[in-house]
Amino acid sequence: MMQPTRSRPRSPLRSRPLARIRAALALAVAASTLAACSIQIQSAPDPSIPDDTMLVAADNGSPLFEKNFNPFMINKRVAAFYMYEPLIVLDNLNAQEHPWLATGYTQPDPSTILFDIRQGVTWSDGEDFTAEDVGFTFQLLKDNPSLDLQGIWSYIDTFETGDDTVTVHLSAPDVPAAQLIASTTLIVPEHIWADVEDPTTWRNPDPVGTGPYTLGNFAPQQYTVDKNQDYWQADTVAAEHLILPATNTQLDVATKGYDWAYSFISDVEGAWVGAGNQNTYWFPPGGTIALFPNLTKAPYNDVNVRLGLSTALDRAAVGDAAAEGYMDPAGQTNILLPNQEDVLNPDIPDSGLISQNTAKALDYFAAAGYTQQGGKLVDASGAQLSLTITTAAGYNDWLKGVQEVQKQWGAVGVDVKVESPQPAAYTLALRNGEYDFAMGATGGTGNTFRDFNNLLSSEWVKPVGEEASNNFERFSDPAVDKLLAEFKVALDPAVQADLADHLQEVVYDQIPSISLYYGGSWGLFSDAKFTGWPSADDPYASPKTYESTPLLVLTSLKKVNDD
Amino acid sequence: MTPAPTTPAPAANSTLLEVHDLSVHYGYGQTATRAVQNVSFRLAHGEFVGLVGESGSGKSTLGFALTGLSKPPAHIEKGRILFGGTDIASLDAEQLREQRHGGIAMVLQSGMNALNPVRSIRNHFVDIFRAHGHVERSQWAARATELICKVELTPQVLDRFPGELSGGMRQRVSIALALSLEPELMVFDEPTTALDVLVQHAVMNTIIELQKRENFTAILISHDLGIVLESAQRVMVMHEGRIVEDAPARQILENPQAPYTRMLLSHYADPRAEVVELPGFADRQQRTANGAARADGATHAPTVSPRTRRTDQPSMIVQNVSKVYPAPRRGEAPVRAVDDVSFTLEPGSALALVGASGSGKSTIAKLITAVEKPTSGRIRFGDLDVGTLNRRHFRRLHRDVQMVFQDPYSALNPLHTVEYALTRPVINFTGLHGTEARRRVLELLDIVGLNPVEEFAAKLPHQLSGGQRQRVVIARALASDPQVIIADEPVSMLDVSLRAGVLALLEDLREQWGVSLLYITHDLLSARVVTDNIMVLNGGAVVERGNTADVLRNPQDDYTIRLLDAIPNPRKDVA
Amino acid sequence: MTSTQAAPRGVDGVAPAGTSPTDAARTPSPALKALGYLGRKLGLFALTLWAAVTVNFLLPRLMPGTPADAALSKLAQNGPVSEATKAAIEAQLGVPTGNIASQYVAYLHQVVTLDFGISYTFYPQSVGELVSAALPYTLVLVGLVTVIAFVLGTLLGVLAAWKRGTWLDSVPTLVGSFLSAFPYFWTALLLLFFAGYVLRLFPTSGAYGPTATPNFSVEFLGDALYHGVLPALTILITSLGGWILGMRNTMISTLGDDYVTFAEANGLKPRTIALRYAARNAILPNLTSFGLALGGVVGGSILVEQVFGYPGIGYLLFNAVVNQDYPLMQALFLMITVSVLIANFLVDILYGVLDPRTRR
Amino acid sequence: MTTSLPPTTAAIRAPLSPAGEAPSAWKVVARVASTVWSNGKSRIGLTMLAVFVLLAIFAPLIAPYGASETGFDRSADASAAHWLGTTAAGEDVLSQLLYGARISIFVGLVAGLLSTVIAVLIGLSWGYVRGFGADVINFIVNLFLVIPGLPLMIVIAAYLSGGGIGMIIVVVVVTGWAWGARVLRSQTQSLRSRDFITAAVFSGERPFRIVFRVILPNMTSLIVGNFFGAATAAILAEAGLEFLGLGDSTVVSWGTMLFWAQNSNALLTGQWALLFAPGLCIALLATSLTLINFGVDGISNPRLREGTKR
Repeated sequence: MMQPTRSRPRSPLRSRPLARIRAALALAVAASTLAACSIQIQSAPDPSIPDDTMLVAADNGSPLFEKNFNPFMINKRVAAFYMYEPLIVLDNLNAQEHPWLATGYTQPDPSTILFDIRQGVTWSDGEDFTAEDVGFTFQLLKDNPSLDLQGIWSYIDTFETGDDTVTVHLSAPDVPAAQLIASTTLIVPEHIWADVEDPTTWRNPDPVGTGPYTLGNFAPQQYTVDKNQDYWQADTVAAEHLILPATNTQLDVATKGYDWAYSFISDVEGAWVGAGNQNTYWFPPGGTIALFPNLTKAPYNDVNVRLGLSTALDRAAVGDAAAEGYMDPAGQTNILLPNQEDVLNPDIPDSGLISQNTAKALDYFAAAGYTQQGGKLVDASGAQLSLTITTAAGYNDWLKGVQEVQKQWGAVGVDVKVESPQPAAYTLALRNGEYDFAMGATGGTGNTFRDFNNLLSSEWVKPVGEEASNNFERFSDPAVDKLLAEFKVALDPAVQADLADHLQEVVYDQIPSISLYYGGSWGLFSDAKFTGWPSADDPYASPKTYESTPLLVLTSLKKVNDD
Repeated sequence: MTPAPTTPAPAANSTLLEVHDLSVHYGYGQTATRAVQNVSFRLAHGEFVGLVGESGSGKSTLGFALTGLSKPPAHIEKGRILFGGTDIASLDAEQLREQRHGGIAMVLQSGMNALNPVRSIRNHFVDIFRAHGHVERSQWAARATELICKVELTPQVLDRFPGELSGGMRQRVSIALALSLEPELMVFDEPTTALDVLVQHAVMNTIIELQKRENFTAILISHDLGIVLESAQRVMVMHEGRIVEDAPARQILENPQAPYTRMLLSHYADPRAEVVELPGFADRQQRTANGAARADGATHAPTVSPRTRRTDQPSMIVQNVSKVYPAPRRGEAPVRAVDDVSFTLEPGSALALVGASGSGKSTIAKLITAVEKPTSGRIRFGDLDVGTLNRRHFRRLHRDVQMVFQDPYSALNPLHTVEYALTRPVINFTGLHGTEARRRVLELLDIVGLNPVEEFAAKLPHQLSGGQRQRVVIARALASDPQVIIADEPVSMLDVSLRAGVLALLEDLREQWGVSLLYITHDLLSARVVTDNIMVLNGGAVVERGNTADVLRNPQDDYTIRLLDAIPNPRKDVA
Repeated sequence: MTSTQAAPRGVDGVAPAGTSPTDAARTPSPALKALGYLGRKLGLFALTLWAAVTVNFLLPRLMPGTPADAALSKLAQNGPVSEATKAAIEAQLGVPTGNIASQYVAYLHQVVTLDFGISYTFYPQSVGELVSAALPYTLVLVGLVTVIAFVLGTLLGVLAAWKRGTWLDSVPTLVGSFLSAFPYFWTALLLLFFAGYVLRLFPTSGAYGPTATPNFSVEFLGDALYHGVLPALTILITSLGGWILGMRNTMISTLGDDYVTFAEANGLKPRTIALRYAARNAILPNLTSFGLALGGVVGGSILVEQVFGYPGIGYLLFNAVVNQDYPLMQALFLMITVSVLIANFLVDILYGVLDPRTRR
Repeated sequence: MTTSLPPTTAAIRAPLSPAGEAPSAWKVVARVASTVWSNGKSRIGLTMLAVFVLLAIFAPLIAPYGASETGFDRSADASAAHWLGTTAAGEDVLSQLLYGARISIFVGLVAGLLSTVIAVLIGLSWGYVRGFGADVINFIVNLFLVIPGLPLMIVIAAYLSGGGIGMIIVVVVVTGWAWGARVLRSQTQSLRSRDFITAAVFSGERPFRIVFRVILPNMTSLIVGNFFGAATAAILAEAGLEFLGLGDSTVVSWGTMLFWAQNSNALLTGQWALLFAPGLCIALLATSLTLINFGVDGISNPRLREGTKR
């Protein structure tokens, strides 16, 4: 029935490939014609949501919400930040402190902090807020270390409470600690928490706080918070209700008329602004994305190699690749520009930005004993300079950036490999110092001292194979440690500024980390219902929707049609 | 028993079926296989007609055409099939379906698979009743029982599933099902071929009885002239798609016209007869007396093997061997396939192992080739303890003990040439390589009479006839120059005309090479012609043994007698 | 053909008397039969189960990094984390301690007591809470669709085989094999985009309306159904083809079997032949794959649930894996494996019921 | 088995190759090929596959730009310069599509091949050996059958992540061989009961040779079928893993294209060719293999051949 003529099966391959290719292209064209009619998604807010209600992409269930408002837990609902307040709110963007539950604090000496507790604040259940509550909260964290996520008790020795003051004695002189303690500790009411069986597992289903909002309806896929009518600055709070859905895909954000979201959207002009609904956006720098060299490994411990690599980079291109051109290249100073301009060391050439200069880079490499041969950068023994960059799978902007770096360094003859393990594995490698170069974020804590201390202090340094919690590159320099020690106890702003200048020079000259570009804070806003969002013109707060800075935003908004 | 001497039914002279110049082809155009060519015949009411032919004669194709069951690529090229005046081919699917009640029914040869494994027998009947509505719903049970009893089965069978029934029972069921259509014409296509001797006999009797009682017209398609002559009043002999002879049974028997018919007839003989003549054979006794001439052109061979070294070689000694298989299903007794059997196979001798299926004869073959291990008893071959031989020593045993299989179609790897099939054992056993190996292979082919050897060496199994395949199988068995050959039903799958040749070959081997032969069969006739001694097995135990001729001529055990009676033999009543 | 096969049958029942005793021997008490059948199955079941349980224990531990690292990596995205933080997290999560052996013992104890403790990712929720929350959605959605796909596909397959060579054959088979070649998530995305966002016919995420809380009111069920449409459609589209082809091919084979020819010879109605004879026998082999599919249901279809943000087991599992959530992962894996085993087990039993041959 | 046959069974024994053809695994393959080619559906499939393979091979010639060549304006709609528009990173979609074919086809074929090889090795020996050995294999295979595929893939992928394409292949193979092994085993078992296998034993053949020289060639069609099946599965699995970001997102394959498309919300930026085209290609490639298998089925089961209608 079938004659096996051995040639026939192969015939399609033989018969004029070109024809086949044309056929294929035709197919591609067909697809493209389909594609040509591109579709502009339009935002269509849900009409059932009234004007005084804000739709916020702040909290993500995975995929469902669990009713957990314990402010000391990792998996708490984000709205807990809108219900519980710290003593001061620190805007990490431009390192400004805002007095909050404390009207202010003084530091008579580097190891003592005196908080003046705000009067006339009440808990959402009507009880008065007192210094006792603050004291209770401190004690709570002391008694339950697992709740002390920021580890304030690694600084605190003792504390005592007055009628309207709380005095904290540190275990060692540490000026910046005050800010950390004050800004990261959310105060909880003693009269409720005192009776809690086990605070470490308590999910605090009916939160009572001092914050601008109280819990409204809670459903597994969405919950609302309602304005706290007797909030201590109720008049500043415009939005009566906030709606927080559990899933906020970018499509949702763009199509469902969100008022406030914190997420990166590619082609934001087209996709977000273009979607209408008076959408605006502000992407200020929230930290510095940098490459950490492993300073325990040769040749990366050779500053000339680092300088060479750093000078060989076109940071703008890297930033573009990573953040699709929305983020600026970062200066080699470990401070965020423009927000922290006042901290910037004026002596550093064009505000620390190192521009690509291959010739110069090659000089540096030469100084380190590497010369270009046949497009390869080789040492005396003729071995090519080759390194692996470790980044985390799923951090796609990083990955894109790394690929760009790979290209550029490849161009000067460095052999670059890229590894992207799962986040957990990445973190482990980073902390254990088991990498050549690793992507990472530095700075952006809002505290100049901590920004530099985390990056440079030898206090963090652990031998390779042991987990370091900061200074992953394992930078260690007595001189620098001395500077940091002075900074730590410096009360005088002038002194602090001077020290900051020195530290910036260290970063600029010794390249403990190769700054690439600024990690963005991706603020998406809609002016349809509320105005007064933070913006380049009025950068009064970070656009983040989590942690305490949203308090600044929520208390600054204005309703559009006030009726 | 006699071919229905009773006068045919009154309506006999009126034509029921008329086939006119019928041709059935597979495929179209030049490449088409012309299975049936220009066949014409008439069938009167109540006739019982046999349709005989060997494989590929087109008899089954004709059967399928008559019943309107031809499937692509088979199709009626030309000619008419008039059943009760209407042309089968002219009917559309539905009419055809309807006419099957009271029309033409067919019983397939593969009765084993003709029943739906997941439907109870009762449902098979119900399906038919429902399809034609010729039986009152209230009568269904009764009618089914009646029919099942007609084919001599118990009513319990109705609630069984096909898988629970033996082959014979299944074939009876399908006959009953066909009957339930109250057909005027029944076409039996090899109804008993797949069955065991005794069963064949029983089922045939049933069919004959039924035909007399129900008085339907019947066509019996079979390759076995014996069976047909026993049952049919009229016989059509088919050869290469044509009907070469169409005559009353008695006439076919007494003076066959067509040479082909004569040839077929010549292959029938009564193993009980004083003298058994088969083409290419003289009766053993006579031959051993005076090495009589043989017609198949094989060399004259003295009875005593020239290769005397054989005589002092070891015998295959089987002592009180039993083989028990674990119960096939829980809660049943284990199966005693072989029960305390002892015998010795002398060098150069030929022993027949006869018995119906399940008598344990094939199990014995497995045991002495070490494929299975005996449960008890010993099997020794020279210094080899076959009973406990492990796989690694198989080569040592198989060098001397080889096997000829029943089914030449499955015994050869369809993908390997004859040469390859023969070269392997030559290499493995004789250590010859390259050209020597090839020379040996051709030599083997010559021995089994496959000439020209080069041509056959290059062929693939599917390019060979059944007989040729079996010769290759035998050649392969000879490759190791073995001492013992076990032949398990070596001819049962071959057309009658081919059997004698293969048997003669086996005979030669014994005489020329002094190979001793264990001949396993249910066919007493062939046993009679190739073996000196015989063992009759029943239920795993030996019921009778002795000189082949003696045992067959005056059997003692009634099982042996039943076996003998079961042999279809047209001449019986003539003699 | 060989006598050993025929051995238990003995000689054919020539006389009615001859048949009955052998038959009696052939059919022992049904109870006994069933028992033996179950016994063998259960044995293998237990063994495989143990092995699966152990594999489930080992798999997650093969993955580099600890749950704490996973949690940290998330925090690290929002600025640096202090030493204390890690300590606190580990304290909160109760990251496993002790050597593998002791962990294994503890794990086995968990398995026996079916208490898998607290999830790492969703601390302080217990694994039990999470699973019981997610299970119903997956079961209903994926389970229902799988059954529908099987039934529909099988019917189409029967039709295709019966109408061999007509458009009823070519269309379902070709379209089917094309659709079944679609990547799950891709189909999901397209449906999501067009039906969800462009045409706005169906909700784009979740298992029910945002404000609803699960209950058994008609509104809620309707709502849930509405939300299930797109995911269901995805699974249906991509899995239908397989069933069609499977059934078509097996049925084409059975159509060639002798009992079908004989049924024709007996003039049975085409319907009867197609369904009671050809299809009835053809469906048996497909049951096995159906069993595996059914078992797989519990695994949810990760990709689909991922795309539709559907709060089912698949979504949970994916989170568990990327967050190194040992307890959750183990519980889910165990659940999935066991359900596959059980499904197979049940199908085997069903097989025994549907196919008399296996009863022997 | 008996002396005359009904048409259907006749078809089975009908010679597949013309007279005089010498038998060898290769000839068998050739026979398989021609049988497959004789089937309309699989002819379409083979042609489609050929097209894809050619596109992959000649991608550098055909593709207008480099696969990861950036610098074009981002998320652009289809235009004369970029028939399918550009990605959010400013790469040319059409070029990526063409280069992507390489990975998908490579993974498909290699993974398909490897898992088939394993399936054959295990399936055949499993089918041939008896007693304890068989039980052990049986147990292992069952285990692999019940452990859910995708979750297992994800875990292994997470474990091996950074391994790139090789890793994906490993994952697919590890999770993909068991079915094939099961099928081939049952076929082996039915073959081993055939006389010519026993005959081989009598010819003094060693078990290894019996399994791989006598049994294996008789299962060519099944094996080929299994290969295409496995390849299809592999292609889809690769896409799935890449899409979940568990693969190597730095290489350009259809899977990663979809991953980036989803990641940069091609749907949102309105140019969904980026999402549509790779998916369609995956579907078409997988379909081509499925279609080919229509023909392959025809060999292992003559009743499935086209033309042999009822």
